[in-house]
Amino acid sequence: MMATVPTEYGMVLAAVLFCTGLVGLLVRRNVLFMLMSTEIMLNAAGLAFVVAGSRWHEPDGQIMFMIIVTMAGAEVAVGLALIMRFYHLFKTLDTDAADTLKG
Amino acid sequence: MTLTAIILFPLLGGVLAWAAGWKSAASARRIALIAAALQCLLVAALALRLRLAPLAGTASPWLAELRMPWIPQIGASFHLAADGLSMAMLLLTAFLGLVAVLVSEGASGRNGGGLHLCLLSALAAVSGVFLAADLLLFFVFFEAMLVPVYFLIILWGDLREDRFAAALKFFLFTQASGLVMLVAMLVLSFLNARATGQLTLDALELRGVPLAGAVALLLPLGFFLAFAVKLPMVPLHSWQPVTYAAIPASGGIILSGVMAKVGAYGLLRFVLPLFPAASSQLAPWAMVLALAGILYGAFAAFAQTDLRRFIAYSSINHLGFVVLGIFSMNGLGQRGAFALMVAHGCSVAGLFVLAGVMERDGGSRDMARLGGLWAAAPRLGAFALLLIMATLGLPGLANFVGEFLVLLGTFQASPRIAVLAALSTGLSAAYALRFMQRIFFGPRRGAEPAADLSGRQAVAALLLVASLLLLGLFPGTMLQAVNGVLP
Amino acid sequence: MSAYNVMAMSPFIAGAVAVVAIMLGIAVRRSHRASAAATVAAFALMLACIPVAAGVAPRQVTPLVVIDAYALFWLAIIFGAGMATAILARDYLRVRGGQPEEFYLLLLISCIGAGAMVCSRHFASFYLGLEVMTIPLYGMISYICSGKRGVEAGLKYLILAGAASAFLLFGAALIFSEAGTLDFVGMACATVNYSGSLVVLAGLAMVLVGVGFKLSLAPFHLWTPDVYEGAPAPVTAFMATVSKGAVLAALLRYFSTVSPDTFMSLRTAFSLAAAASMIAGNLLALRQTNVKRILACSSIAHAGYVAVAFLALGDIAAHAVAYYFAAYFAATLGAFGVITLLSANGDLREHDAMEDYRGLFHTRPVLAAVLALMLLSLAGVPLTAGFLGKVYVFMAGIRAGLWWQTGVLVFASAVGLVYYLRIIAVMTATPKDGDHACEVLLPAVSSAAKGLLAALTLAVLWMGIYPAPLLRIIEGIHLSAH
Amino acid sequence: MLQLLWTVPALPLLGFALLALFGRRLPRAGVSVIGAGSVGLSAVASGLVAWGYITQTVPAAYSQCLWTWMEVGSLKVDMILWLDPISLVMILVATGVGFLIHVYSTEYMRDDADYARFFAYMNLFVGAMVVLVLAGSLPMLYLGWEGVGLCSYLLIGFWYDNADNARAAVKAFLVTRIGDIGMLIGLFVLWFSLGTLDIQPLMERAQLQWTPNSAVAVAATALLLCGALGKSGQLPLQVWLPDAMAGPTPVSALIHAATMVAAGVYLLARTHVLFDLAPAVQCVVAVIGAATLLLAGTSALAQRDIKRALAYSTISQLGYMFLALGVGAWSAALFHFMTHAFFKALLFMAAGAVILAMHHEQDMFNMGGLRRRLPLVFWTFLAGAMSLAALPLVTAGFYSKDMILWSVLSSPKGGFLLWAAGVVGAFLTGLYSFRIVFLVFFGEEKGHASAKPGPAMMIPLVLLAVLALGAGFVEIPETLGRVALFSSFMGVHAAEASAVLGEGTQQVLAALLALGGLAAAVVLYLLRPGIVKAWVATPSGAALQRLCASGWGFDALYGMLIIRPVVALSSLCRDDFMAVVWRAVGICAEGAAAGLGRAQTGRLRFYMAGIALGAVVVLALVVLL
Repeated sequence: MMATVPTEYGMVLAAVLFCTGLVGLLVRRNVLFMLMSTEIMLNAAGLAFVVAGSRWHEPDGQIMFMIIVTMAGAEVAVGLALIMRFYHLFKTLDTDAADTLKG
Repeated sequence: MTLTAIILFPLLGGVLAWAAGWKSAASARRIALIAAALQCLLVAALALRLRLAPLAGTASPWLAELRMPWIPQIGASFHLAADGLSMAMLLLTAFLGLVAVLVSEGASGRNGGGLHLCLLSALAAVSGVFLAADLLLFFVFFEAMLVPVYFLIILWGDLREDRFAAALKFFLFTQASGLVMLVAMLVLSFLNARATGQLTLDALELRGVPLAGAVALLLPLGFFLAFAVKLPMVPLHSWQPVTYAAIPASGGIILSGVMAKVGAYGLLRFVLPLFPAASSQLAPWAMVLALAGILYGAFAAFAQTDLRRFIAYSSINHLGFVVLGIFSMNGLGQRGAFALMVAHGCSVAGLFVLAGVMERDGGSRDMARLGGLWAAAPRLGAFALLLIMATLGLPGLANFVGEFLVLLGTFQASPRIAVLAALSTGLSAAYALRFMQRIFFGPRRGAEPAADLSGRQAVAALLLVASLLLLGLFPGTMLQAVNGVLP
Repeated sequence: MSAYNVMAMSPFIAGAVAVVAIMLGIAVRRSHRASAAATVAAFALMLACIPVAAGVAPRQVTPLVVIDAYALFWLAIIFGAGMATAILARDYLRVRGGQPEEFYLLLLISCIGAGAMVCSRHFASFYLGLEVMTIPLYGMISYICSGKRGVEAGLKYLILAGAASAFLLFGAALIFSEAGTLDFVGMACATVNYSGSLVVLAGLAMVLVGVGFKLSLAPFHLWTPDVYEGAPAPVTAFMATVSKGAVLAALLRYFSTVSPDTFMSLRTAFSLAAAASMIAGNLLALRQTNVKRILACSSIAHAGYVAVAFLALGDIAAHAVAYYFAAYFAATLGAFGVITLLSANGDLREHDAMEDYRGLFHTRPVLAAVLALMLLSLAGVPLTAGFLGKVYVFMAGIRAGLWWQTGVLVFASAVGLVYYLRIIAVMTATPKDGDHACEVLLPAVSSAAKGLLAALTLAVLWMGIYPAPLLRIIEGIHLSAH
Repeated sequence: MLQLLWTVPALPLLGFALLALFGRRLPRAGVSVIGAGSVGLSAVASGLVAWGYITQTVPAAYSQCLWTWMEVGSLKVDMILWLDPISLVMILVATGVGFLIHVYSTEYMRDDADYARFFAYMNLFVGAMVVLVLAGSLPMLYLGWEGVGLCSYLLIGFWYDNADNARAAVKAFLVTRIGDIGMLIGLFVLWFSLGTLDIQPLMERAQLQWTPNSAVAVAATALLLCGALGKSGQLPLQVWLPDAMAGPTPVSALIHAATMVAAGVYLLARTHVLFDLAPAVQCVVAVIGAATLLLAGTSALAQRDIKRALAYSTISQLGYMFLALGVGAWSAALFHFMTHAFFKALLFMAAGAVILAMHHEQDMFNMGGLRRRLPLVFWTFLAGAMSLAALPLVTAGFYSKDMILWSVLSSPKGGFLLWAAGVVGAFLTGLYSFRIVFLVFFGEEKGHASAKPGPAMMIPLVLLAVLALGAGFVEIPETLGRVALFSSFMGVHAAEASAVLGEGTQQVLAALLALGGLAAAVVLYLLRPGIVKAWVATPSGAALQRLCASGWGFDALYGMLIIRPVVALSSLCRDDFMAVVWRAVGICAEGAAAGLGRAQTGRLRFYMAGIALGAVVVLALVVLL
């Protein structure tokens, strides 16, 4: 079924998603949104794998996607825990406020 | 094995002194003194033995050698070897090491054991430098010298100086230029491996590697840079005045008396034999640079009011002559350079002994605040007078032999430079006499130390005076030592 | 699954079993001492399994993993570093209370992840290893969650590492879309065959971004000082060593089959990044007043140095990188070890400000001497491991004709000297009067930590003075055999 | 006897070593014995050697090789002593007069705190001088050469607590050093031209290999001349000698009579073969000698300080010797050197006796009428002054000066103008020597002279007075009955001469001018002192007097031309301007570090932006390249 979608289309979509995530990281200050942006980037990469895999009729792409999702999930789990801690300590979700480490 | 012992023995003595230093600084010093004296005897005995019985096979240029595998993977071997040049330098090292320990400050104050450990390990490293016949081994010792000196400066340096900055500058200049040399060494080895298929860093085996193009010039320049910094040559000298100002006098004896000579030794031992063609190509430039250093050092020394900085610039002045002699590319000049290395080692060590005495008990070393010291310290005055006369190249003292031969050799290579360099000896007389006049003559100003040479210092002074006179009047043995090494 | 495969994988199996066992143990009874001891034992076991695996090496286990001399060498130093971290962490965590036991689980898992990376011959296993190494790191960085610094550092690292992973993955996906395989050899062949393809080039560039982040190559280095400073000292040690080394080792394997002459543009980009890291890292460190930040900056620079060796590619690069990292591991662990031990005292503060080191030569001469030695090794002074590391890098650079990169290396090394010596100078300065407070708080160092520091000191000196035996092992490594 | 030659330099040097090492612990008597005794023994040894030399069956130069100093390839420098008539005369004078001066010093320096140091230096001085004159090779000569320079430095600055003395000492050393450098370069030229530095082979080879006035001959001799000019205080390096009066008076006597200043004359005499091959340089020597003798003669007229006046007279007399050397009459120069050594030592020591009696007063205008107070000193001084003024027939100075003047006139290298300068100088000499005599010993008594000097001072004075008057009879010109002991000893035979004036005529002229000087002095300083005072009061007279008093302003000139630029250059180097480059590197690094540090904002988004930017750059690089 995927074969009907040209590879380029999928790749462009993935790239657009990736850039969305990247821009989100750059413009959002809320740490939650930043976490979500990284998730978008990871998923964009996953999409790219699926598209590439479909081009070669290889299952590898889809396997990679599953690994990515799993790992992203793990990351989000740790990330959310850290964000809770972060909010507890800084009383805000604004990452710009967290610059005790600098220079 | 004796060669290894020459390196390890001072180190062992240093460690023992350091251990003893935990209990009492005086016993640390005693142990260090014994070690330094024994080292002198050891080297002297070896020198005598080698003179009596050179190595059987005449094919080898070495009088004695030791070769063991070290890091075959990069072609480095543990190759120690001694010829006349290195034996002479070893003798100088051991002798000045003894002088340094004799006048060391370690009997009082902050952990004297450590000071002696630093002094003696510096000696060990310098001895290694003079014995190494493998480029990497040479480099290891060359850089390893820095560490004890660095600690000498920061731990026992002059509190009135910014000794951290000085130590840093010293380390930085030497290490940076050393790295350039290291790269040059490795490139040379690589080119040799490409040409002959044999991976080696042995100094002898790397002679005659075919070089062409930019590399033929850049490689010797890389070596030259490191040695020029070590000497130091103008304009790479700016580490030296501050370092000389900050280092404890005993360390200064080793730094100025021996380590500076490593630069000249390196030029003679490596740059000239490894890159004969490029050396003669570079020689005129090096001579001009040396001349610039001679003049710059003389003028700067003339204007100094600080005792230590005076020593520094006068050394720059003298080592310019050494470089001049080396790059005159003839036997006369190079032998002169060698003689001057030894002589300057003794005379500058004497100046550091002098500085140590002057600064004892917080004495001032600002010449503007000193004067008429002769009345209070005639022995010191006489000692200083002799050193000053050696500095200005009075015949009969060791420095003259060197300067005379250097100028003679330079005259052969380039009369114009020789004339200018000879004229500069007028300047060296000017600054030397000014030094004498400001410190020892004229009315007293009140900042002078009250004490004359103490027992140990007097012994050290006598040793130096005797060596300057002996080498000045009977330089034959010294000059013969390098027959066969220099053209 | 043949017995040989089991033997080949035995270090991992041992590690995995140990993780489960320790987790169960914690569930039964919490004991910091027991967990730490079990972890050290686990690392010892894993190290002991390496000769077992070496007996069957080289061996490819599934398309994902290969166990060969190269991998085993890296496994050894990674597990060694993990063991050192565990020993240090025990002293560090002991005084801080809380629930320190799980830290060791994270550490073990992270090490297994790193190990998986160096053994990987397939992108899937590489990525899996990378994430298994990285995710526990988030937890380790923020393990001391009572302070702002740890959490801030952890969160910064998490977000940025996530983004970097995304770059890496997207790049891999682009290459995959042209190559059709995720096998390293296949990918490498494809990248050579399609070297004109923009998609492949873009993919490689994005991989470079991801890897650059992990290696903290400039300009992807900005996070490094912050995170290194915020993390507990043993974790910083771990990050500076294992997470860098493993990534570079894996990358080297990936490029092992690629001739250095292809991808000139990529090489140029990587060279520029290396040069920028060397310069930026060293310059940044000049003005720092925090020892951990200084070491962070120095790790940026060291990444640059080793990148020069990496650029030589092939066996030369493998040997240079392996030796360099062995030396760098020892020195870095030693340096952070001293910081850790100094921080392991009652005031629960990280002793990482320059002022904390004033007069250390007088108050703690041995610790100061060890730190000085490690710093000199990092600076590449002869008779220490770091010197020969540098020689190796130079040799690699020279053999590969990387002239200007070598030139920058020389220059940067010289600059680097400044800040190492500054720390040493501060340690020798006379302590200010009235600084008795710090003497009261001087930590009691556990004998394990003492032994560790002694071992590291010996290792640094041994590798600097007589490295031939180690080099024999390293020269036995051949990357391109498969 | 000749084998004793080595003891001649060795004895004073041994004395020096003993005094330097143990002098402070010895009693004064011991110091005197060692100090004067070593030189005395050396004088005895010289006498024995001279005896041995003269009684040789075949008169031949004698050489004694002590050891090889330096040997590099074909360069072989020996420590070799060379005895021939020239060096024999020199060692006799140096040790003999030196011994008298030492004896004199035992009393003169009696009360000085640094008695031992004084004698140590003096011994070294004599030793170095003997090494200089006995040297068989030029480097060894240079060793002695610099040795006397060192001793002059030490002795001029003997009373070091006065900064002026130390300054004069430094000046003496530096000015002569400038000449020495020329000489050193001359050695290089000789070595590369002739391949040896031993003096005798050098002469032989030069005669074979050099063509007269060839470039190398001119260069080598001109450079040697530099050294001689410096040591002998000739134009333009004469400036140090008047200032050298800062030392104790016996030192001045030693410098002016027996040692230091003779070195230049000796060098030129010793290498006269080379100079004969470079007539152009000889001409320069003669002109310099003439100019110096006039310049110094006029300067001597304007001095107030008795020792300065004598110093200028030394410069002037050395000018005569150079004049003689310039015309090739080196034996005449040596003869004059010998007589000059006697009368100048005498004059200085007598002046010293005066100074001591006047409590270290040196200004002649504060003296006067001492004839009665110090009769013996007066008579000896008068003998010296007469000899200096070359009063005809009865003084040694007459015969030696006459020999010079006749050589100048008769030699083809000389000429009437040079001779005229010489006789004008003779007039000046008469004038200034008796000016001193009249100012010091005649007129009204000023100040208070203390007790008379003792025998240790007086015996040398008397001995020297006898020599100053009588030593000339060893060489009497033909017109007066021909005695040629000196020149025949030197191995020089009078050549047939032709001149515009006959020998007798020129003798009469010269004698008349010397007497004229005496007469003028009688008028100006004894009978009508008002004339000079009135003339000095006029502006032009005052200016001229100032000019003469300052030695024709050479100090100021050199201060402007040499010292100021050197000091300016050195103060430029003082703060090591080359280090600025490195400081700039440091500042650049710091600046770059600060700039990079600004990127460490601590903000997550900023870091992400860095990564994104880096990614864009890398992508652009990879894709575009």
